[in-house]
Amino acid sequence: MSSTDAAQTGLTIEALTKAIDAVVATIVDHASELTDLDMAIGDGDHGLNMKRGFEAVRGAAAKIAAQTPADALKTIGTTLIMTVGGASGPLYGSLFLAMSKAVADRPIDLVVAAEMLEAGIQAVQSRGKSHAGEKTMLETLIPVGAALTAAGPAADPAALTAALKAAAAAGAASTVPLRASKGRASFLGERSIGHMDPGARSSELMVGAVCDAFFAPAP
Amino acid sequence: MSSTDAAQTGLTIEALTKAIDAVVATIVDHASELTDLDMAIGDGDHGLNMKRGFEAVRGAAAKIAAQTPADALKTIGTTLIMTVGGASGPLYGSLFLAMSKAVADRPIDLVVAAEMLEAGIQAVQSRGKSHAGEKTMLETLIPVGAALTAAGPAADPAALTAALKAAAAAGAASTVPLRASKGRASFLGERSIGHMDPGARSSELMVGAVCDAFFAPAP
Amino acid sequence: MTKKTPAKPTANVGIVIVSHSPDVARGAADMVRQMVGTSIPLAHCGGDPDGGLGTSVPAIMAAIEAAWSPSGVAILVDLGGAETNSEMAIEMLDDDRRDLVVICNAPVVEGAIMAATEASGGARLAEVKAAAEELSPA
Amino acid sequence: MTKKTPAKPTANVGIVIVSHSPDVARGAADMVRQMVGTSIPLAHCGGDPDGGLGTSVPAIMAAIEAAWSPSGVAILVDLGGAETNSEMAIEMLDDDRRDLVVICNAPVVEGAIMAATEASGGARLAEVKAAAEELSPA
Ligand SMILES: Nc1ncnc2c1ncn2[C@@H]1O[C@H](COP(=O)(O)OP(=O)(O)O)[C@@H](O)[C@H]1O
Ligand SMILES: Nc1ncnc2c1ncn2[C@@H]1O[C@H](COP(=O)(O)OP(=O)(O)O)[C@@H](O)[C@H]1O
Ligand SMILES: [Mg+2]
Ligand SMILES: [Mg+2]
Ligand SMILES: [Mg+2]
Ligand SMILES: [Mg+2]
Repeated sequence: MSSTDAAQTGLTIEALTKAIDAVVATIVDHASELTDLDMAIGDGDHGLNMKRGFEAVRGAAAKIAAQTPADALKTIGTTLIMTVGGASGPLYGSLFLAMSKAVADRPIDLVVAAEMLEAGIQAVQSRGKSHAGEKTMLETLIPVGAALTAAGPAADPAALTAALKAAAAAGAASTVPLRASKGRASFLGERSIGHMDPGARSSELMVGAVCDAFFAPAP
Repeated sequence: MSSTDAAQTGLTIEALTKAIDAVVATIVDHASELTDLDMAIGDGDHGLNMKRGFEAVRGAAAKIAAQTPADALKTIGTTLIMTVGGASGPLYGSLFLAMSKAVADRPIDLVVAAEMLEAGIQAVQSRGKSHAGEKTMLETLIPVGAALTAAGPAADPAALTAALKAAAAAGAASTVPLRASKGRASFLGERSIGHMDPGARSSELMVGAVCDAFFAPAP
Repeated sequence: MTKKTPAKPTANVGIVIVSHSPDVARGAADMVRQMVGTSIPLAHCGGDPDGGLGTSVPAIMAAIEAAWSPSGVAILVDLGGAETNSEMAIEMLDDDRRDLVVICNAPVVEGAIMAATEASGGARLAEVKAAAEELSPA
Repeated sequence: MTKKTPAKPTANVGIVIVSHSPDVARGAADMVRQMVGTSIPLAHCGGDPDGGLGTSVPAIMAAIEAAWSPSGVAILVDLGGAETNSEMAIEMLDDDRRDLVVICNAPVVEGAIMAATEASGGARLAEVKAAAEELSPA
């Protein structure tokens, strides 16, 4: 969607499908980076987990193409829950399920999208019994949600893309000096400091892919 | 040994070997009874554990036959420790090791035997961090030790046999109404009440076999 | 159409063991069976959907189904992801089942044995959970 | 005569996993390796001397030997018999080794992962034991 389209007709399933494809591609491309990050402070499976989950989402492409965006988000959430195999499955799965629910039969414009993301972030926090500052995916998601909310209904696509990507990158980078208090990285105590959280990085990748799919000028 | 022999020359390795054979035989004969008792309030392996342990002792018969009684007791203890595979292994093993140590190069008469048994019982208590009243083998061993000590240096063999067997039987029976507070049976809480402790029963069997081997009139 | 025999209301609580490792889950189930025989419904699962170390929501849901009891099901889990996936699996159950399934805050192996021993005595779900959670470590 | 390279005094503490179940012991070791790779000496054993559910003193002694570190070895056990047999195994070690081996009062799977994670950071034996024992259940 361009921001203009979005304000008028809302997000289409075609645009969402394009975004899904982009997310799957970036997760697959960066699987070994994510695994390496998880190897440093976790069990070294985040890349594999995400790859398995998003390849399953890709496998559901035909089903998704025939759905409304809200139902498609639900399919994504359920698919991730059923296939990821790590803590990130229910967390990202709950994010998408809550986003789906927040649509509430409205066309998805930037304002609705911001509400959806905020609802998704709430769901991650409930599912993970976690909050900002614990060195998790929330370090990326929360500032991205705030930036999207701040952008308002008629943001310029290029500026919005820049703002969201910057928020995501800063959020992921902010995990490096943090000490983990949730997830496996918390077992390391002080030694979790100095490494980027794998989930924060996967969130950054997803945000970038979605922005590019939605807002990048056609090549 | 007859009590008279014991007072004069002490326990011989021949007498001890005979006792070992008798213990092995009774444990093998009663393996399924012990297993059934352990199935009711434990994991159902006490018979198998004891059988494995005492068959290994039987396998060491040639070595034992060439040893002093003290060294033979040490061989028995070590063999049980290495082969039983359940908590009873280190417990009975420690009993025999402590009995061996308590010999202290003396001929084994009834007084020394009583000292040895008391030392063995102490070792079981240290190894098991346990004491009388917890529904374990100690319910049998402690009254048997007391009866042997009370018998004095010149007890009549038949009377002593009767006293030790009675103490063992009463001790094992006393476990039925007890609630276990050590070992697996303790997991059952109140439900451990009403069953005989398998270790108390195996101790009773061993005491009976030893008495018969040492004191029974030759057939 | 076959009719299922309605389970008696006094059925023993079921136990589900969820570990990241299929071996741990199977071995813990063996230890439980050794203690309580077939007196309780018991199921276990371990491994991510590809069989690697991890857990799987559909496998947990199937295990809950396999260990189902009208008196409820207590789940034992090892680490974070197993707990999160088990919570998710519970939420995906039908409404009338969801409230009869609890996750024990207890070690997976030791907790499974304590919970199962308690369940085999006919204890209620809350008592089974409490028995597992009372465990001083080891 | 070959000379053994003397182990450096800063070697990581070794971890031994002792379960009644060979499967639990192996699976827990897999989970440990996934977290800490080969950064610590690790050994596991499970099963009685015939391979049934139980523990074996010589197998525990061999595992301590296999996970030996000059900085010490922390043992994780599941239930009573595993603890008693491990205590016995420690007593049967040579005098100079005995004091360098401790049993953690912690759940076997979760404790092994916590202890190993701590050990992989170069922590001392007492710290490794404390890390396992700090575990709130699950
Ligand atoms: N309780 C939690 N709340 C929020 N995020 C969490 C939580 N636990 C884990 N995470 C996120 O999940 C990521 C790990 O995912 P993954 O490796 O796939 O699962 P696992 O930890 O089960 O192996 C972490 O990097 C972190 O961002
Ligand atoms: N701490 C203890 N102190 C004394 N005796 C004990 C203790 N723990 C167990 N026992 C004895 O050991 C017996 C069980 O032996 P066994 O079944 O061979 O071992 P396990 O319990 O490891 O399966 C019990 O019946 C009891 O008499
Ligand atoms: Mg991971
Ligand atoms: Mg994982
Ligand atoms: Mg037993
Ligand atoms: Mg046993």
